[in-house]
Amino acid sequence: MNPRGPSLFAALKSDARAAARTALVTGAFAAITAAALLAYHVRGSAEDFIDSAEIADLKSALAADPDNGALKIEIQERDLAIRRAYFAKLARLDRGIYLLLGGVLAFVGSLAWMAFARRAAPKPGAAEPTAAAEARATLSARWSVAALAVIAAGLGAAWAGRSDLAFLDRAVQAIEEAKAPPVLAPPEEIAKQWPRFRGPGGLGVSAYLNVPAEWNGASGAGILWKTPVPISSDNSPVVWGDRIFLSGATKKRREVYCFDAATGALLWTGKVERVPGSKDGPDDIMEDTGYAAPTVATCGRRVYAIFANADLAAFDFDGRRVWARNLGVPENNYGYAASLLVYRHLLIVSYDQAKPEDNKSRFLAFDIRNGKTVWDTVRPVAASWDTPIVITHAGVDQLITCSNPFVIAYAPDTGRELWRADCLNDDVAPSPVYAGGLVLAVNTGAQLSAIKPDGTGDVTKTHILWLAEDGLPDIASPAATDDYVYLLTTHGLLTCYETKTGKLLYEEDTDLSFNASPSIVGDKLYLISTKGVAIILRIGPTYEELGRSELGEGVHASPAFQDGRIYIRGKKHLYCIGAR
Amino acid sequence: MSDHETTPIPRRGFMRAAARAACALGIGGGAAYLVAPRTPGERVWQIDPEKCIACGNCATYCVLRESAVKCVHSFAMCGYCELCTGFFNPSPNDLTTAAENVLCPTGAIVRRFVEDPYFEYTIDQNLCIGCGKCVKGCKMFGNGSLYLQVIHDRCLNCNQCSIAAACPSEAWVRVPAARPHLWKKVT
Amino acid sequence: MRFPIVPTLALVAILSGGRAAAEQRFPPPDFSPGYSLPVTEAQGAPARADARGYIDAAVLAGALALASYLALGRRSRRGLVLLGLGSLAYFGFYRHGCICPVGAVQNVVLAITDPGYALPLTAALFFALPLLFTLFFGRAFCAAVCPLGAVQDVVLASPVAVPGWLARALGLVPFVYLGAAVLLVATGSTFLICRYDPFVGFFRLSAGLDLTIYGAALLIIGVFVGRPYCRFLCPYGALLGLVSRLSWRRVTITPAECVRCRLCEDACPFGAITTPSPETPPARRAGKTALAVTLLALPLLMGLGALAGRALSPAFAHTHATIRLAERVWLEEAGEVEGTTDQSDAFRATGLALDDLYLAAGALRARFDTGTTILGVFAGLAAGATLLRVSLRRTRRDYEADPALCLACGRCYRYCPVETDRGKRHRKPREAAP
Amino acid sequence: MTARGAISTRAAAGLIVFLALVAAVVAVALHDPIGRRGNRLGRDFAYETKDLRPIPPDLIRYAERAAFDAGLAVPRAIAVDAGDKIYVAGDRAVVWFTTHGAPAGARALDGEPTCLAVGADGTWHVGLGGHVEVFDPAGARAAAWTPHGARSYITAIAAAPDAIFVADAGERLVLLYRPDGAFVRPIGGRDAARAIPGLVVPSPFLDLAMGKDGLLRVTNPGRRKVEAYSLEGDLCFAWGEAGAAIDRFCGCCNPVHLAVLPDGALVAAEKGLATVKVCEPDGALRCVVAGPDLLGENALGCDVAVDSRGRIVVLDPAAKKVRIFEPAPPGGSRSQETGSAHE
Repeated sequence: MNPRGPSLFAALKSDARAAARTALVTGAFAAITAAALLAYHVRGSAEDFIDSAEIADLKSALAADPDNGALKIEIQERDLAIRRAYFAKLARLDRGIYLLLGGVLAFVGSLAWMAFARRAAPKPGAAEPTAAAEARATLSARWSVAALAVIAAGLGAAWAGRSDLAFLDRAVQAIEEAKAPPVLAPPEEIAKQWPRFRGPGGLGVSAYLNVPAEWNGASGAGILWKTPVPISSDNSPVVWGDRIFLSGATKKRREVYCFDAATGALLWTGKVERVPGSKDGPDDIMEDTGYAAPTVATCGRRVYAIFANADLAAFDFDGRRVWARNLGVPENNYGYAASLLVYRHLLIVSYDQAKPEDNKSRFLAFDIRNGKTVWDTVRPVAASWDTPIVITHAGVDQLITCSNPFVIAYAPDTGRELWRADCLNDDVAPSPVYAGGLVLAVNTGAQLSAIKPDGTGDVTKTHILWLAEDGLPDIASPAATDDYVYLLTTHGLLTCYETKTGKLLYEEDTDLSFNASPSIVGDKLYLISTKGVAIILRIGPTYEELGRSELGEGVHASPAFQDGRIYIRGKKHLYCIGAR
Repeated sequence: MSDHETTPIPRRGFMRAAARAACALGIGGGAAYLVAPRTPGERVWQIDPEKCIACGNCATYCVLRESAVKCVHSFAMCGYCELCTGFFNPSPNDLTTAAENVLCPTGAIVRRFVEDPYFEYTIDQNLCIGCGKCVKGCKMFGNGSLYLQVIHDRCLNCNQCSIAAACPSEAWVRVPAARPHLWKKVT
Repeated sequence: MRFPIVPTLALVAILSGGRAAAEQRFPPPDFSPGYSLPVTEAQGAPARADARGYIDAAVLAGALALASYLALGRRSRRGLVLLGLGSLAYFGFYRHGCICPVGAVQNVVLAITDPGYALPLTAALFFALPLLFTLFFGRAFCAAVCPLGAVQDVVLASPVAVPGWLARALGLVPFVYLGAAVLLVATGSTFLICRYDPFVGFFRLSAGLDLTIYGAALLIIGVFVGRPYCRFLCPYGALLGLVSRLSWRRVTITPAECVRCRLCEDACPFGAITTPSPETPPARRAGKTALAVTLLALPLLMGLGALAGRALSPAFAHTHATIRLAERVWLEEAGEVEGTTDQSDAFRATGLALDDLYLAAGALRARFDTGTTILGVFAGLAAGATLLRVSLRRTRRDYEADPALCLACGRCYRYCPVETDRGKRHRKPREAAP
Repeated sequence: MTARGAISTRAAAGLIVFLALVAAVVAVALHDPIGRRGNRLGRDFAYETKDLRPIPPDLIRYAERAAFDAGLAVPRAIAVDAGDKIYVAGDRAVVWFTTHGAPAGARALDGEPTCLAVGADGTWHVGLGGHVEVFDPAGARAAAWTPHGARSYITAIAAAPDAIFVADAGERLVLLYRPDGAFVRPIGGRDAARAIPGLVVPSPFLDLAMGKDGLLRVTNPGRRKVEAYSLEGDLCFAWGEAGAAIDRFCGCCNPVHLAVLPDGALVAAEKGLATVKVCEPDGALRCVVAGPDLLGENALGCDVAVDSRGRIVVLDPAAKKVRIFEPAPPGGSRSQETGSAHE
């Protein structure tokens, strides 16, 4: 051994400057290698296999131009080039990583060398530990634990604030709700509200007698408030407690609105969008029908809406969507228009479509809790635009439906047919009514039929008490008391029959045009024209006009009557008529 | 705790020894208990081909730069199609092995003529990165004879497979190491 | 767990697999003689779990024994450094840092909570061996066997002391991390420790960019702060710290009687050297009051922790795939999001009922509610215990290594004049020549 | 080192540690272990069939008029009898429905059915894997034929008054039997002398139907063709080309099911991008019944049958439904003429 070796080595070993320079050089090498690798990693990824959009583009170009030989060759060349670049890159990455590893090792080694060369002789600390210092340390340790807890709490709060499981509450709640008996409003409560098209029974009869008979839209007299409705549609207001519900739709947007009965303020807008299976449209719809002709319905806890594209949705009273489904656009040449109705825990939907022989018309009942189908009955009828009613005759609930060519009664809880009468024709838009123990069904193509609803099977020949053929309406539904039946045509002809016999009592041409159905308030009949002129008549055997009021805005929807108030949907606004 | 000086040291030492013994028994016994009573043997990660949706995560979420998941081919299930939808684009320009017709982005599938009208397709495992593109093509139109499997001489068998954590269809399962593959079987 | 729906999935797969089975029975083409079906690629490739695992366990046991001997018997810092480099090379770069004892904690928890999971012997040994060695010889595992520790020890070039109070507080983090990791395994969510292992990507030379930055950042911190992962994050270190308090033998700074020269005071980069008690003790009364207050506050802390943990339950629950899937599907069904994901598509393809998914998620949430509450109580307990330790006073006459904090790295040996003296006497003549 | 030097070293260390800490926190926050960001593979790695799915709307000249649940876990085959009753085989049973889809009866089988044919006289022929069983119109088992070969796998049967054609996908042959079960001859085997290239059947889908012109139509899925054979087994002509265009057969092995309309046109069903289309007897595309937008993407293939009124009855194995299609004006299913009373 060279005797000078060890001493040179020892000298070098404690040469701090040499160590520092080595550390500098090796550190710089490692840093540059790392930076180059990183840059290579970031920049190179565009040429990577991992991002090969170029080839995909070329391939789709070739699909459009399958005989382009140049394109084929270009694809082959690009493919080869990308592949070569990829493997070259992998090789370079491999080399680079080992270079980096070596550099880092050398750097760490020289750092250790430097630390060794610079090591100072151990020195005792400045001062002996004292009790005061120890107490200070104890205190600051406590505070630091507290500070850490505060920081952790802050971070935790920020984290927790970003995620909640509200969806799970609602999902599990819905499952449990579907298992538990449904929560339903009592019938006497329903009778006080206006939960569907034409009120509690669908008959257009007000439960209150104290409703205003005079107002003026131009002066604002008798108008409590008016509020704009975002999307104009022809469905009618529905009222439960202090909430008023409407819907509105265009070809692409479908919305449910909730207004405050006290002020008219729009409380919330429920958007019906992204329903599984839903499509916008349909295209070929009649403008007069629009995309939201059906009136919404409520059970007192939720509100249900259906639109022309057969999107069916349920919202709770706070505007949260509970469920939604799409039934598939029905074959309906004017556009879907039948309103919804809630019977106990069932939401009953008229899904009539096409022609009778197509066998495509159906009635469906959905569980209001989760939108699952409870029953589904196929009907031998055509498309229809009227809204069914549920009557209780002799203690039996019957769902009365009208469509060319049959009036059919079903058991509303099962969808089982009870009876049918062949007395309709063509397009049926007026809804049936029930008065004096008779079901009254009418449309222009046929006649007004008074049917005793206590038969079974085909009752056409046995249970039709009388027929009448004058003043048959095409849109507006009839209004009837136990004594009088009123028919109102679009062109303003009002016809009055005696309910028990079908005897024609009078015909009066009002010279107005009507879409809204007539309504009954005590002994008064309310008619509202498409121009917004309301005629109030005395119900009786002769035409006796009590007054006229003008809203100053067109009206196609039927009014809703509540305690001292009438809610009318104009073409653009929702009006509340009543005394302050 | 300034009773240090009056307490005989042995008492503290004895308590420590007892605690230590208890601890040792706890750790050793616990581990032994967990290992002993149910020894179905070692487990390794594998893909259930019936659940796999060939989403492509296997190619990128493996801790290895080149994934341990690769395509395998069950020849007994293969139709030996002339127009293999696992090999060719969905609408190939021509039935040749030129790049513009071939589905596999890494060119890992080898097509070989056997006899009219049959062609054999084998996977070059050095090139396959486990993206599952051919798996989709084969499953959609064909017999599903191409599918993804963990290749166990590559798999590190991590504690929790990082692809499994990113698998959208819960297709990753632990299987006995003695039978580490979930082959689609011909019975 | 993730797994209540798994048996159902399997059932559905069996029920709906009829057509697939028919396809599989279908005969392959009738080739001319001479062609035989090739063997499916990788058919021959065996799983490489078994033997390797046992070798690893044997190497681990050997390394632990050697480390204990080097730290306690030989008292050789140099030996520990070399062993650490060896462990880094073997367990780290050669075996890619997997399986490691830090992660094995999770396997053990999974084996306890999931009856369908069999704990591999290797994982059991990796979990138990370091604990047992620590129980008898202190944290020799941390000193020179753990590759995560070794890589940090290598970069520690310019140690800066972390103030004691800060180290105390940060020392709580590993316990919370451990608790969270146990919770996430017990609920079947994920292996948190493995997912956020900072250095395993380096060992495999294939980390993603994010984890590379994370690991590099820890190493840069580690140049100045001794072993930041081991001291302020490592959940297994928290366990080892607890166990090492009971250790039979452990590192002593001086091999013989301490002469209280105070030279070793700054020797430890991990703040593990405790100073002797001051000559004049502080007022005993104040100390006792503080102790009593802390004891009384302990239940309060645990209660607060429980509340905080409960509040974090939804956030923790989102780590679980089933909860995330249920949320996604629910949002899709409710129309609150556009389109579908691979996850929701795959779920729908199974044909399982939505309600079952929601109920499974609901059951999981209940587990998370309980689990996070327990985690909160545990965190409160850990904080209280730290405060108690701060308040407890014990008379120390010498400079000692805190058994919980000492990583047995042997750096302090060089500072002790007693050691140097003894070393000179024991050193071989050839080395002593110059 | 001076005190100031020590302080500045500490400050520098503190700064570096702080910056590294921030980087670490950001990196951890960005880490995505659960696959939220998807596979991050380029476009060339995506298997895209979106471009192949759309069908020109004016080609769709059928509309779905009804659909009902088959009530089977794995429905496999469908047939319509002379009285338009609809039969569905699957789940080791045959179930039948009225022409409107009301359940009308069921009969259990000894094995898993693979195909089904109901002849004009009401006799059923059911393929049960390797062999055929014959049932009288009342559903009583009349005969069980022995398998033709060891690998026989029956995927289709067509009953003519004096001949029963059996598609044996396993043997890759069509087998001609007399109604009493006597084997007459194989059809479709490779025969260079008669210029028959042979049936290529990569998967258990081989269908046949008796054309109105007296020629037997057989699918040759591996060659993406439909072949017409005489009863003597001569290949008269073949048509069909591979390709994604709507008038071609897409994928590796299509078409998979055939039926014949009353006017002689062929209904062909494809798997993969599930499509049902109507072709003239010579192969020209007449129109499309339903495409993948309606039937989905699946490798199962929809069995088809035609009733006496020309309605096309499709068995959708993914939805487990029977779907009934009727001719409709192109572009949609809306009926155009209705009453006119509405304003």
